[in-house]
Amino acid sequence: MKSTFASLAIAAALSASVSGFALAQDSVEVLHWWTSGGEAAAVGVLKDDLQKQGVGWQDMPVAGGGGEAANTALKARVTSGNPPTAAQLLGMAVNEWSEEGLLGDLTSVADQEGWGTVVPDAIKNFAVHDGKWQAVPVNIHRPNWLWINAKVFKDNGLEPPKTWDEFNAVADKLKEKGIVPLAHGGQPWQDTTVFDDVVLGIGGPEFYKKAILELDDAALKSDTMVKVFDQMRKIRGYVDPNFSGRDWNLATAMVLKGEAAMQLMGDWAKGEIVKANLTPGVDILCVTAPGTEGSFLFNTDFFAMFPVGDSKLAAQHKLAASVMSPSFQEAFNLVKGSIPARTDVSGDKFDACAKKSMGDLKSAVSSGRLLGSLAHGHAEPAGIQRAMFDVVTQHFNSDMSSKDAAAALVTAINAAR
Amino acid sequence: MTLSKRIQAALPAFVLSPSLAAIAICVYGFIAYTALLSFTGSKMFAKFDFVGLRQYERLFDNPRWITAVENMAIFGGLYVVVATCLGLYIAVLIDQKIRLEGVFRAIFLYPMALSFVVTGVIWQWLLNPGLGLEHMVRSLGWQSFTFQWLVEPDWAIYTIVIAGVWQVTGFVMALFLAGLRGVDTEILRAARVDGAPVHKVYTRIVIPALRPVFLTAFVIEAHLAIKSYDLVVALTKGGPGVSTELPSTFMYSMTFTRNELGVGAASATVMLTSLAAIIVPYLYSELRDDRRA
Amino acid sequence: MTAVPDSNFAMALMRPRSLNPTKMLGRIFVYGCLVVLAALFLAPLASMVMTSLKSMDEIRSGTLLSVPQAPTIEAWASVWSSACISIACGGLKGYFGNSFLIAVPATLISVGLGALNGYVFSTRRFQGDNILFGLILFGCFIPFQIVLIPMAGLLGMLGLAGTIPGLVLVHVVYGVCFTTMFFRNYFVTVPAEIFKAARVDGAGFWAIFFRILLPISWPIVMVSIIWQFTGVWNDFLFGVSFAAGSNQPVTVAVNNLVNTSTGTKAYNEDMAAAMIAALPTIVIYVAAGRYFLRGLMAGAVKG
Amino acid sequence: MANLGISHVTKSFGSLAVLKDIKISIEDGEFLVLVGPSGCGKSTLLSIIAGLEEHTSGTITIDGRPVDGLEPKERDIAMVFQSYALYPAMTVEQNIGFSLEMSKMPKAERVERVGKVADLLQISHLLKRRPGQLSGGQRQRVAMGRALVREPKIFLFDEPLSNLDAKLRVEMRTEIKRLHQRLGATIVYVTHDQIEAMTMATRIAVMKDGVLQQFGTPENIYDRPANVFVATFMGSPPMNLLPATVVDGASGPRLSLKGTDVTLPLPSSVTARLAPGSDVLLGLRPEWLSLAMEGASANPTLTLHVDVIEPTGPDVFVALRAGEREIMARLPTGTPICPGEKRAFALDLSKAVVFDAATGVAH
Repeated sequence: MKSTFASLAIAAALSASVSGFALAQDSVEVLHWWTSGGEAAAVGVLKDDLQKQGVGWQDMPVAGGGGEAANTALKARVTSGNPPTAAQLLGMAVNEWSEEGLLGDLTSVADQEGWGTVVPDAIKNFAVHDGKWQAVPVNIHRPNWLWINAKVFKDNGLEPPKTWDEFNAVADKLKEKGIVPLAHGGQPWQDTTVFDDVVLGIGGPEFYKKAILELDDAALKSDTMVKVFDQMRKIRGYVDPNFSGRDWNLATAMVLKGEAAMQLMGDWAKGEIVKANLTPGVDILCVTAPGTEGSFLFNTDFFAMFPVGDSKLAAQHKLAASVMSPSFQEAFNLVKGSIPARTDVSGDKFDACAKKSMGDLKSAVSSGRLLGSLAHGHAEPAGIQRAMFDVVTQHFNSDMSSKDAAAALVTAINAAR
Repeated sequence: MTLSKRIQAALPAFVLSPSLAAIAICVYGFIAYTALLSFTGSKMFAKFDFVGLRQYERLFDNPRWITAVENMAIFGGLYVVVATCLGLYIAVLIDQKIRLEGVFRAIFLYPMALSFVVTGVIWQWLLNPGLGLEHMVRSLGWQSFTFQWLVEPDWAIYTIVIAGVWQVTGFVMALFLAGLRGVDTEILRAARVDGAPVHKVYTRIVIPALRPVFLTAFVIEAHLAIKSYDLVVALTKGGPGVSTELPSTFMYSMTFTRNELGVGAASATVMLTSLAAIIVPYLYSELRDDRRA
Repeated sequence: MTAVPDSNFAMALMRPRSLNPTKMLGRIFVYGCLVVLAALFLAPLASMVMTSLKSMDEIRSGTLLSVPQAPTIEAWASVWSSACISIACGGLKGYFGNSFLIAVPATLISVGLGALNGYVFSTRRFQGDNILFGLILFGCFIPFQIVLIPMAGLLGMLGLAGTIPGLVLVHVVYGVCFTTMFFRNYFVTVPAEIFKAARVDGAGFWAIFFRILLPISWPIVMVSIIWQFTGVWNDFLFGVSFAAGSNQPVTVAVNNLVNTSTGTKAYNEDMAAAMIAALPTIVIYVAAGRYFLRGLMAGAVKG
Repeated sequence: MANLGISHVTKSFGSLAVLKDIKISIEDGEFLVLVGPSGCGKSTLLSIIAGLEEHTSGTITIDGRPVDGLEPKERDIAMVFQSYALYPAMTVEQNIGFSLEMSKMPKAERVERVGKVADLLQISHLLKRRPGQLSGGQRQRVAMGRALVREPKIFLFDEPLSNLDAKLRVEMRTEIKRLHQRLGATIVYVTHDQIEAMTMATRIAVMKDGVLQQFGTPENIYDRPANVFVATFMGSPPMNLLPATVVDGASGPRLSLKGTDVTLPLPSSVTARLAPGSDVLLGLRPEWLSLAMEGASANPTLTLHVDVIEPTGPDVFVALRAGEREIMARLPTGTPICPGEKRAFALDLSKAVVFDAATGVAH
């Protein structure tokens, strides 16, 4: 009796797995961490687009921790010799996978479709290695936004701050009035998102390049960096006591409800704003983070392509081409809240914030101020990036002095190298 | 020997061999592989460029690891002590010939049934000052009540202890209850005749008789503590700052998030060694003389 | 079916039924402690259930343990059959099935193998048997994070990557360490003369196992099944690493549902999802808790 | 039914010898009791006969056929265990029929055989019960039934009565003996209880420390113990051992009892030539002492101090004292005797045994 049941269960398990594997020849399996809300809708856009071309979509969602669990799953898949057709990766991760020689080659499609001319170089550098296109950018996010509840500011007669000093002044006033100045979630990546803005805002683009992108010892130890940490300490005083571990969207909700006045967050916050039936740029103002006007921090989701058998190559190429098509880039980013990764897409259908983003992108590209975000994996490889997270978040959550923090940053980076 | 006898004689080996082979590969093979990797400069994937003890130096130079080890001591110590005491206490209570014993047992046991995804979601809520306990008590009228362990770097590790203890205590209780029910009644009657009060009977006779159960409970708790990973990830993700980092979360993040496979392997090797230091003496004492002739 | 044996102590310690005041106070103390502790242990579950029955508006305004004003099972219904996880809007029910397809065979196979291993270890003496058993026991304690990558490689070699049989295999391998321990410790308590009698009666290896040992092993079979099923059902790490999208177990699906990075948090749905994922194991613990205890008494605990 | 031969059987675990060169053989239908203190190797020997353990060297034959290396089931034996070893999950019927089932006997025949055995043992009404629902005596019967049903060549009993209370033990003893007589079966029975050995056996093998001390009929063992160990182990109260020295007398050697000035003639059983001056032990069973009738007996007498009197019903055990030495006598109830008296006792030397004081071996 028991054994019959067991064999039935095994048979059922086998058949289930076989059917799971029985993909149509023309299908793609995509590993990503966009499981809900606008993200999932955006994936739906891509799926529909491919379906029209007769390419099936095998979903492999793994949510959690900005792709950490997905990264584990991806490593397991690749190690087992069964990589997905494509996987969502952030910029530096594409570099790291590419250096391991584990990515496929899209150059033929890229040449045919002329991607080279429409993608900004700073982004192209992550997608192209040794002259080979290995990943396709889906979007451009801008993390250096300051979101402001317009009503709170108006009621209190405040102007959006343009520098960190102005920010401090505004925040102090808000604090006096009993309003939480800054909505924040105490997670390492959120702490570092703020840190990015402060480094760029206080040190300027050249300092950001030297300290964050080039990890120049002198810059990291400089007085400017000490000032950056001083400002971080100030900001710690502007967040409410319950910030620890809070998800970013809960922080956004605080701004939407007027419990807090501002939030330093990427443009994905727009999804929350729209969902709350508010208008970005009107109810919730979008201004560049203090002192960062003219610079454009970015992070981009890529679909990195893995080497798949010849039989699946056509489908993979169709996926890549689809992702890069102007129509998809427009449709996807309208849903996702970001802006297209190619610069030749019209911004007509986008909201005010996105339009500003697109404009700022163009000028940042021409002035060389399009800079990869540390918090979002476009500045340093994971080991160094996380080591820097450690210092930033530890400083933010303790009474470590700014000098010690700057020194710890250098030590941590060297240890991780 | 006839063929059928040979088959009979070979059966035990035949029965054991699949499990032994699987364990040889999937436990010891993988441990050896990990130990090997800890001597290499592996980053994202395994690379066999040997660097000697460099990864161990990096490991012990890493303040995060030091924090993780310190946290392990705090968490492990409290977890074992509190769960053992509470589990024993509940077991003694339940053993007082109470009504609805089954219901109480089920209530204390059910947390064992929950996965960390679930456990984490609940406790994150309950311990969050703005949403959970503090909020609730305040809304009941006690406005000055504060309970902010989850967000205080110095206190967050204790929230992990709370959730961990909550989850494992039922199991410890079950162990002790099973042990209590195995204690010879004669001794207890004798103690009663000698005029010992109930609490003395427990402290002087019953609990000393449960020594083997303490040992079993200790080993189970200790290895759960060292393996604890899910709880931290679900509850605090190692924060605030790095204040709830444990060796297991450190190892995971090094290996999978930071692409520092070598350091991750070194930390895993250190963890396994300390685990072995606890388990091997236990196994030795368990297996030495409990075979029947 | 025998119930859990009655309390030794109570029987030995209780005086004849004369309830003097001290005695009464003692009983009140015992029940008082139990009720308080039970309430503390139940609070998380209660808050989950109540939250899952509230609307989002009510959650925002109330507290965790407030009783829902207008209970609704909408969240449960949605999570079960229509909530969207990425592009698939079929709720958890498909993944629930996956979990059964993983947990049932993995449990049965590992319990079966463990029973046979325990049988061999407890009845046959051979050179190094204790060392071998100790080596298997140590396997219980291996942290799973360290085996992920090499296991992925192994599954790939076996052609089981991303499949449910692959996951079953992984759970069997690490589960067998526990089940072997359970059964071996149980079987050594069976009197040796029973095995001798069976041999004299002409019973072979299999007849002794199936006819004589297995019918008296149900307490430990229950412990092993509960332990294994719970472990496999609740697993996340192996599930997320080794299962391809459509084969993911329910824990991974719940994670995908709950751990959104940009969606709004629907706490009622999160709690309902967590509850749904936890139901089978809770039911097992509650329904079979007494057998769990019996099994522990019968062998898992040395006392 | 069959004879059993045990020749030169040894068993050792590494350097530890548990059985040393055991030689026993019994005829068809005999009731052999292996008796000895715990740890003497009797149970090991039984296990070896059963095939549950392997011996290191030597040969076991059943019905003239060597069975070394054969599995228990191939030896055509049945065994009753000390703890009964009933299968807990099976009913009485299944327990008894299990071996028949294992030998693939058709069900109908099985049921009939089981029924017959159950009738014989008067346990027919228990057939549907499980061992847990039976009393000790009932379990014992089921265990016997399990052995009987196989109609084996040899029955093996491993201390089957030691878990029963005194009354049941006596009843079962008789019952086993009755079965033996009725079936004419060959039986090997292990016990540490010398009364069981004496009452049941047709042949007794006394063992100690893995060595066979004596093998013979109960009478032989009782009356002519081969050494001091057998003499004291068998019989209760044990045989009195009186230290003595061989002295020359007018009509040959005599025994001079130490601590007294009494000399006794050498018992007729002594065949060996005893050198004068050698130390011996004179073995006297308690019942070989009797109150000396005034001048009536030809037997030599010994005057002893009466210490304690223990009535047992039919007999009276009397603890006597000769100097430091204690001597037990067994007298018929009603013998006029009081503690504190000094009385003369007649010694029946016709059965007395003389042991070498140094080696303990009977002369």
